[in-house]
Amino acid sequence: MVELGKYAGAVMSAYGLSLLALALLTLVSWLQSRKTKAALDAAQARRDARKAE
Amino acid sequence: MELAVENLAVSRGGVPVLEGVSFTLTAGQVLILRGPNGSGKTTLLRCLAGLQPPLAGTVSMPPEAIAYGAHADGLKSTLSVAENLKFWANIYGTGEITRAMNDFNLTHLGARPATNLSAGQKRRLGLARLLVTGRPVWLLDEPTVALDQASVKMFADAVRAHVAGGGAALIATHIDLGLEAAIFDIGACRADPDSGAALVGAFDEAFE
Amino acid sequence: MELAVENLAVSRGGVPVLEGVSFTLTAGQVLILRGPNGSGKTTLLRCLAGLQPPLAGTVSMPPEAIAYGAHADGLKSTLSVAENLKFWANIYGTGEITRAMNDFNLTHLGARPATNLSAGQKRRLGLARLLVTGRPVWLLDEPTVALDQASVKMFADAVRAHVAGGGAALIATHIDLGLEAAIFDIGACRADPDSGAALVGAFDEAFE
Amino acid sequence: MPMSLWQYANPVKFMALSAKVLPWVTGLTVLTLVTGLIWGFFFTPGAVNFGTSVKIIYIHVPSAMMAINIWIMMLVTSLVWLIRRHHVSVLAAKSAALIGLTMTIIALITGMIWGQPMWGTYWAWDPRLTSFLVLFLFYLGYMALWAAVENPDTAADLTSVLCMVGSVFALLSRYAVNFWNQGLHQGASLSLDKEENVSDVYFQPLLLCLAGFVLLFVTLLLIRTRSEVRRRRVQALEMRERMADG
Amino acid sequence: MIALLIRDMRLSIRAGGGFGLGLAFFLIVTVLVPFGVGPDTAILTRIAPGILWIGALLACLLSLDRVFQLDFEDGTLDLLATAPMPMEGAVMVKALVHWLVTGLPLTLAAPLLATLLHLGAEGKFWLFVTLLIGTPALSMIGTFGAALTVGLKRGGLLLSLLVLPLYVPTLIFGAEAARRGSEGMAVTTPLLMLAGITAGAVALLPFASAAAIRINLR
Amino acid sequence: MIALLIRDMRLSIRAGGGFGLGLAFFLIVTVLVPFGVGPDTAILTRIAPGILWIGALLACLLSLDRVFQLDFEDGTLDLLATAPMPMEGAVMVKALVHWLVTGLPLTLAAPLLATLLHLGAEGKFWLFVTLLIGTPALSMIGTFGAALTVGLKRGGLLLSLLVLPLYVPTLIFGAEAARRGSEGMAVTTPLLMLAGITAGAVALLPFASAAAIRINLR
Ligand code: HEM
Ligand SMILES: Nc1ncnc2c1ncn2[C@@H]1O[C@H](COP(=O)(O)OP(=O)(O)OP(=O)(O)O)[C@@H](O)[C@H]1O
Ligand SMILES: Nc1ncnc2c1ncn2[C@@H]1O[C@H](COP(=O)(O)OP(=O)(O)OP(=O)(O)O)[C@@H](O)[C@H]1O
Ligand SMILES: [Mg+2]
Ligand SMILES: [Mg+2]
Repeated sequence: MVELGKYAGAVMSAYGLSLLALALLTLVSWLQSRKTKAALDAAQARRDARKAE
Repeated sequence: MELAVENLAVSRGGVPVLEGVSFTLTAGQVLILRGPNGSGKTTLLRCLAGLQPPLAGTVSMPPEAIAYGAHADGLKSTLSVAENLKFWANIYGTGEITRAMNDFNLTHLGARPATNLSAGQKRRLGLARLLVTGRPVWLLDEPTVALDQASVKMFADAVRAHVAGGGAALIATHIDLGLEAAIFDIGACRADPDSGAALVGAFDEAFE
Repeated sequence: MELAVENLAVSRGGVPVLEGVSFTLTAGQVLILRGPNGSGKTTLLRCLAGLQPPLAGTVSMPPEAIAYGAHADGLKSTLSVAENLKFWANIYGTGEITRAMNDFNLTHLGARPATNLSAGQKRRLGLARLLVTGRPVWLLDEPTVALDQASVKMFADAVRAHVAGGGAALIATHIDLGLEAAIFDIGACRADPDSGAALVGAFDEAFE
Repeated sequence: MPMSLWQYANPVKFMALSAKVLPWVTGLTVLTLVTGLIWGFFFTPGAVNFGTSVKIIYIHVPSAMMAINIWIMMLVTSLVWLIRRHHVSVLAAKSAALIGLTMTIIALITGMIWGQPMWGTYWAWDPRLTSFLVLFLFYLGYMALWAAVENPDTAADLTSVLCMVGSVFALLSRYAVNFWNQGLHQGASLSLDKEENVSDVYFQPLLLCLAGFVLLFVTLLLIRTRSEVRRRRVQALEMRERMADG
Repeated sequence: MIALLIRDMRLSIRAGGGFGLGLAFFLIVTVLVPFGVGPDTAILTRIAPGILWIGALLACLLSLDRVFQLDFEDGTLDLLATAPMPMEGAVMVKALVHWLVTGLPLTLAAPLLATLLHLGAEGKFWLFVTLLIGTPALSMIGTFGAALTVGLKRGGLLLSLLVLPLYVPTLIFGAEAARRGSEGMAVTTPLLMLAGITAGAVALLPFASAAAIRINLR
Repeated sequence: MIALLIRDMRLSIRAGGGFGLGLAFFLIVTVLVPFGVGPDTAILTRIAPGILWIGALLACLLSLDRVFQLDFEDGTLDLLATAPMPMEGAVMVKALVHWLVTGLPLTLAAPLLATLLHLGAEGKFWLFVTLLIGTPALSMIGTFGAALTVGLKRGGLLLSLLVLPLYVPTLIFGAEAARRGSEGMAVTTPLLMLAGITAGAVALLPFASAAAIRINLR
């Protein structure tokens, strides 16, 4: 580990919070991507079914 | 003067509602617009009045010739009947309200604030607005809502006088107004979801 | 169960509008309220619904037995059709909305936000509310406004089913609903400005 | 048919192309960002005035720069929508907003945490800090407007107009705030024309982190824009369903 | 009544309405103050508890006119008045929802925003406590004002005018307690008074509000 | 357009709405501040110009959601859009009326209210001048925000969120000029900037606002 001295708290919390925010953003984006993909597939399937009628 | 609509397609809230609407309305004519609830009468009238652009098709007449009477009357409840009417007369540059007040039997209510009118009286005031616009083509959306039979007759007379003077009127209504009029049913113009108007300019045009 | 109104006098905005209104409405009966615009139909219904006290006279039935359908439908534009109806079902403790949705042909619109309905669809939703109140007496103020003919029939059927089940309905309307109903015309009950109800409880009673 | 950049404004082409490049950009992002941050965090010395707290710079500066640049990108794509009506363009602006907001928050948080040891306070009404707060509000307002309007095309038009007008006022407030208070914040030490640039020890990992943040933005933007395109397509399909059953 | 609670919560969250935005307004007022009075730290610290209390109060106030107005305009209030639910209950629910979507989030956010005005840790704590005790009174009193003005077009500003004087005692005791707390002085008396106001408002005002609504519908 | 001007003025005065009440709100905010921050004269004098500017800004803000909303709800806006008048003109008139019924009365009242906060004669003069120059920008910018949110239910708080950051430069220059004036320093630069913002807003924003309304009606 690097020696951070008296700034350890500041540096660690700055990195921690920032990485947390980025991770959350990525997670949200990824989950949304999955959700919309599923929704699109479902909608497309419904439409194909309707067209087949 | 002629309102010619050709192959019009319109959408509401992003959903195409009508396509292939074609009709002509000439001076001296009344055309009744029929169609069940939710078929798109209001949407069509809003489009003709210039409030929303069509998806496709052409309208021969600029909105400047058209007076639109919507579901809502645009009355200000704190203004008196005469003040409400006078305002529109000034906006349209005609300035004269006596005849309109007379024709819709509002004269004795002139000084009453609009909030204290009954539903039918409010509607009569909303219709009187048409007379002060001085515009030749009237587009009316269920104008007789809340009117009693005497008032319906009064309204029919006003329409008759208007077309006799070279005007024209397109009226969406569910009831029989007792007017000699052609009927245009938009039930047949429902937009097909998988082709035609539904695709023109829509977001997912490229997907199909 | 009987709604008996005796010698009722009512005022609107401080002005006495009707006096000497008397009629009875028994279970299984429909009564149509007629009268020209501004004659006081809305005022009478509001009074019977308990929203405003009468100037004079008696009403035999407490407002708790009454479901009131006003000019406005009280829909929340951001809630879906089903949510709107469910809310009223819960308020009235009935909780069940499927039949109401069916009877007014709303099932396929269930998930649509109320703001995206056409005028007639909104009205149908407003009328469906009556079914979920579970109350025996319906007071309706121009219920068929904006409805097309198919929907008017649907409404008439609902009323018929309601009275067949022991309910009753008092309906203010200007059109012919095709119901077997007695007619009560309030045109004759206009308050006389210089006597009678106009004075009861009015500010200047003591001056006369 | 002449080939041009505009063809990727076609949602189908965009989906096809972005699907191809996405894995590569993602890989590159992880590589750059991880190297940059590890280099900065573990292998740089403390600085004279800042001590080891200088390590915060590897997050603070890239996020601050991105926060501003993303707004500018949104302005450009909004204009493209208003002028050429390309849906993908405005959807990209919509997708970028949340990324921009996160960057703004990160810059603010790291700055505040850094401020406590350096200036003895979490917050000062320094021009740079203040204009970031205003930027934060602009992002919030932009996103709130998107959320509040139901019709997607109406929302696109309104938010684009807001973005244009907002940019002018953001510039104005930047000037206003400068005029109002001289401030505590560092000047621009990254500018290339300056003699006294930060020494290479800090500069090289910082550049790498900057590249990492840009790549991260591109990756997330692609993912989010793809979601938005799909969502929009689902909406269109649902509308067809509504039309089909009246 | 639970149905009404659920519906109103849903409406305020759905519309993107009450929830985040009351908070956003509070944030923005807090931010504007330094823009107005300038960036001097000592002054900002000194006026922080008072300004934050005023900000919370205004954020509450701004959202009041929607408590009944929308329901009145679309006719729901008429229908509710004829429904099998006491008007007092409906009023309580409305006030509760107003507090849940404005008062509570404001209270939670206040300590964070206090940082912008350089308020110390102790000051933040007391600010939080006083807001937690005081905001229910703000919602209750505000609901009463909204009931009085329901049905008046442009009632919004009249509503502010009616309600603000009623808010004065709450504000005085709340801000005073917060300021004393931040300066390390005793806070018992103003805090008790504040709690008293809240208790009184919750116990009595629903009846007055319900009466006001019934009169306005007539 | 004159007809619209007359009608809107009449509406705002008749309803007991805009006119007296914007002013009353301003008064009450000014009165609340001493309750919130305590009665210390030196501090009140110091923060007076800023607080009065913020008060004026909030009073403007509060009345914004009525600029178009009422006309939208009762269908007037649809009818106006089909009337022989450019939407830009209608927007200008709306902003002008808003200024006449809020900005102008506020400006006239500010020097009086400043007495409550112990502001000196010179401070009052500059407060008056800056408000006179700055409030038209507030009305114009606010009208733009109102145009963006017309038709949205519960648009009120969203409107505040959109408009407040747009108000920041006006507030900073206005309050700064007033403060410098009250302390006897040179005011030319901020005053020129303030005038520039007003001129720019009046010249350009009507187009943006009219576009927003047309989009919203579509
Ligand atoms: C909330 C507080 C802060 C905010 C919003 C903020 C914002 C910014 C911004 C916008 C930049 C410019 C990035 C660019 O070049 O475009 C920047 C750079 C920088 N900040 Fe901060 N900052 C904050 C606090 C601090 C603190 C407390 C320090 C350290 C004492 C600091 C040190 C730096 C340094 C060294 C740079 C790089 C300057 C340069 O090379 O351009 N910042 N910050
Ligand atoms: N604001 C809106 N957003 C989205 N969809 C809407 C909106 N208003 C109406 N619709 C839908 O658009 C279609 C056409 O509606 P429109 O109001 O034009 O019907 P209409 O013929 O006027 O019916 P009515 O006789 O009931 O007034 C309907 O299916 C309706 O549900
Ligand atoms: N809010 C009000 N304040 C004062 N007077 C009113 C108010 N509303 C209606 N009036 C007046 O009271 C009388 C009765 O109105 P009411 O609304 O009961 O008539 P109605 O029979 O329902 O008419 P309609 O068929 O037009 O709906 C009318 O003369 C009307 O002008
Ligand atoms: Mg219609
Ligand atoms: Mg009636």
